[in-house]
Amino acid sequence: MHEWSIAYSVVKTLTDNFDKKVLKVTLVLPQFSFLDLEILKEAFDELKKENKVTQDAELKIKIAEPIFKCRNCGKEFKLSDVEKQLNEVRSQYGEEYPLHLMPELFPAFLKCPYCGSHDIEAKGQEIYIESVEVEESGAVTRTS
Amino acid sequence: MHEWSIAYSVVKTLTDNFDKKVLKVTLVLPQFSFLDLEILKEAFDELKKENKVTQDAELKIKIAEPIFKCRNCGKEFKLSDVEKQLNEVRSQYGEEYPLHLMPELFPAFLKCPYCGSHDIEAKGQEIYIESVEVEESGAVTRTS
Amino acid sequence: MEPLRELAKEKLRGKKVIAVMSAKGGVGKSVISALISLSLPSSATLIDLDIHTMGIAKLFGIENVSFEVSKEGIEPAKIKNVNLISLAGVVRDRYVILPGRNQYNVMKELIAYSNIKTDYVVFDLPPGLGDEILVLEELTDYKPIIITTPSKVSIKVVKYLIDYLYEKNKKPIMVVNMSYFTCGSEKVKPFGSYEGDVNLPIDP
Amino acid sequence: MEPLRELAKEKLRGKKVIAVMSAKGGVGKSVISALISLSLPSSATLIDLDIHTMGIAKLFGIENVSFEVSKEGIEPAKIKNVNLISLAGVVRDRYVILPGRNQYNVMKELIAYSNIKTDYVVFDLPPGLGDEILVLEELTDYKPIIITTPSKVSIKVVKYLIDYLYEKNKKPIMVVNMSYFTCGSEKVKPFGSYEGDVNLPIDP
Ligand SMILES: Nc1ncnc2c1ncn2[C@@H]1O[C@H](COP(=O)(O)OP(=O)(O)O)[C@@H](O)[C@H]1O
Ligand SMILES: Nc1ncnc2c1ncn2[C@@H]1O[C@H](COP(=O)(O)OP(=O)(O)O)[C@@H](O)[C@H]1O
Ligand SMILES: [Mg+2]
Ligand SMILES: [Mg+2]
Ligand SMILES: [Mg+2]
Ligand SMILES: [Mg+2]
Ligand code: NI
Ligand code: NI
Ligand SMILES: [Zn+2]
Ligand SMILES: [Zn+2]
Repeated sequence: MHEWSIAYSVVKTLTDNFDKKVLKVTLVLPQFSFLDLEILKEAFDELKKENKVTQDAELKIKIAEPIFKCRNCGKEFKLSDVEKQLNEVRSQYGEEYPLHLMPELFPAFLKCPYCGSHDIEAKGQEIYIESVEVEESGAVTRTS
Repeated sequence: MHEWSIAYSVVKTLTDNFDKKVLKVTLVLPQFSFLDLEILKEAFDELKKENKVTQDAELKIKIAEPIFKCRNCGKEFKLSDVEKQLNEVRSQYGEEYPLHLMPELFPAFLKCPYCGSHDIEAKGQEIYIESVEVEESGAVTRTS
Repeated sequence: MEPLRELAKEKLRGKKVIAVMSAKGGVGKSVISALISLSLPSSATLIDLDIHTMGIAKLFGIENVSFEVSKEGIEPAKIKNVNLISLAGVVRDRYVILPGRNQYNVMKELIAYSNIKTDYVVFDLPPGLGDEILVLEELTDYKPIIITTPSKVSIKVVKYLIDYLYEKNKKPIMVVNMSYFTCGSEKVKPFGSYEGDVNLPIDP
Repeated sequence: MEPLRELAKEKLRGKKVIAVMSAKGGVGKSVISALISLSLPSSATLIDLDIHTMGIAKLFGIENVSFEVSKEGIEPAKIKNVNLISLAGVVRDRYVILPGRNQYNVMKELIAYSNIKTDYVVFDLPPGLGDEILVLEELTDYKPIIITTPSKVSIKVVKYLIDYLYEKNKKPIMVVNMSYFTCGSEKVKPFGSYEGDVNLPIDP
């Protein structure tokens, strides 16, 4: 459900930062939050109508695969290496489980598969806008 | 003076991790700690004598220039942009000043020159061994 | 561009934001933030930023209750005039060990995804001088209330926080908690003597 | 390879390491670490990992003293049998505001660069469940002493720490501080009742 909040945050960020019509926005999402992309797109298409800047914007979504690194033993691992742990958390908490809502909590719920440490990092697991295409005489791409 | 501790840590890391003779070790140091490279080299050349692995090792030093980024205003800046602040800290504390001894304290002592925030990052300002060359039939380079 | 940061700012825009803080632990920040929230003239959202102890949820006895999530975000628990937001509503009653590098973002996520409808927003901060202060100062213009006890160590530690806020041109209200307890007809001061804007007894 | 991490490990190798901890603040961790260190049978190095409050240096009244740095690192301040290491010996009496992402490395640097000569090493930890615990567990095998007060919130918070340590196969010693004070001939318990391995009065 908080997909609506994310959609709102994108619309808001676009209207605050652009005057010209946005044609396309590329949003990067963390993989292990398992956001519902249909709800997210539906929410975006609903919320974008309310102003000129976003009304014709197309939402493009990229899912960033995490590469985990353990600070204790130094080993790297992938989401598939902690899938069982993740599924346990999901079955324990249900749909709005902690890492869905707040992916940055991952070290509290996941452990290094090699040494059991919670001191793990994951690169690139923040929600961010990768690029925005606005209407100009010709179409111009802005990246931020 | 703690340059001796750093030299010791390099010798210790090499003897713990290698059996073969080390010919060359490349150490990366943070710029704003202003380590005394002469003392560091002198200490290394003294301490390396105590074992076979390191006795013929040459110490190569690289100074990593920081690129600061402010999390509040998003702007990037360089060491020269905070030179005045840095000099004030140095003159207040003298030779073994806090950022010399513990460079990771930089956000406590330096502020973003644009917005004044202490919430600043600096990439690549950790001490690490970039590469080690050991004696083999032919010389082999190991990077870690 | 960071849409979550924009969202968190938006949630606090135009609100009366109070931050109950003290670099020292155990001085009564959580108890006093709860009392302040309960005694405000209208509804208040009380946000527990102490993500390790989640003390506010424990004070209100809801440490094992999952909060609802609606289109507008995490729905606060309602106790009288207080709308309570805590990480406990997300993780329930379990330990949250967290490397320092994740703390800022967890606090930001908690604020961004909460449904904040009230005029007043009260933040209960953890001890220390870390991300909890930085995140608040980056998202909003808050009014600091500093809690201390009369103990020497606490007063000296709180001085650091005052110095820091002074640099940021913020003038805090000082509350001295656990000033005294009443033993027969005497006021006993086990932690020493210190005068603040407000002095509270032990066991209020 | 991280030579500083190796150095920090080396400094603690073969030592008897005690960690005085409690996810809750203000329960007496610093006071009790000082008392434990003073009462050990031989010299002890007491390392203050609470980098924001630097409470140990304040308890010993040396919060404004710069430590010497020798070839062997930061030289501890000596008080009776205690060799004291604190960030205060580096930064003196000033605030240390620090983003979460820097905290681990500051603690690591403090340990790595200290001259630790004694058999016993006692760590005074800050409140929370963060890098202070992770850094210690990565550098050494420590014996945990957990401090709580009898208050409900404190006991519940400390339960998180116990659960976490249990996962790591560590069995802590429990100390209940500020259990009671003596008002005339009565034992008054302002914070409630709870039995630990050791129970200490208010104002020991
Ligand atoms: N005035 C007071 N009299 C007695 N006990 C108090 C008082 N204020 C706080 N306490 C108790 O002290 C402990 C610490 O309070 P808390 O609000 O959790 O502090 P903090 O949030 O600053 O860590 C709690 O057990 C609380 O019930
Ligand atoms: N048994 C006790 N009786 C009275 N005061 C105490 C007792 N233990 C600790 N204190 C006081 O309580 C406050 C918090 O103690 P401190 O050791 O700083 O806690 P922590 O390190 O857990 O934050 C200090 O002012 C200290 O002097
Ligand atoms: Mg609290
Ligand atoms: Mg903190
Ligand atoms: Mg303490
Ligand atoms: Mg912490
Ligand atoms: Ni959701
Ligand atoms: Ni030095
Ligand atoms: Zn590992
Ligand atoms: Zn800035």
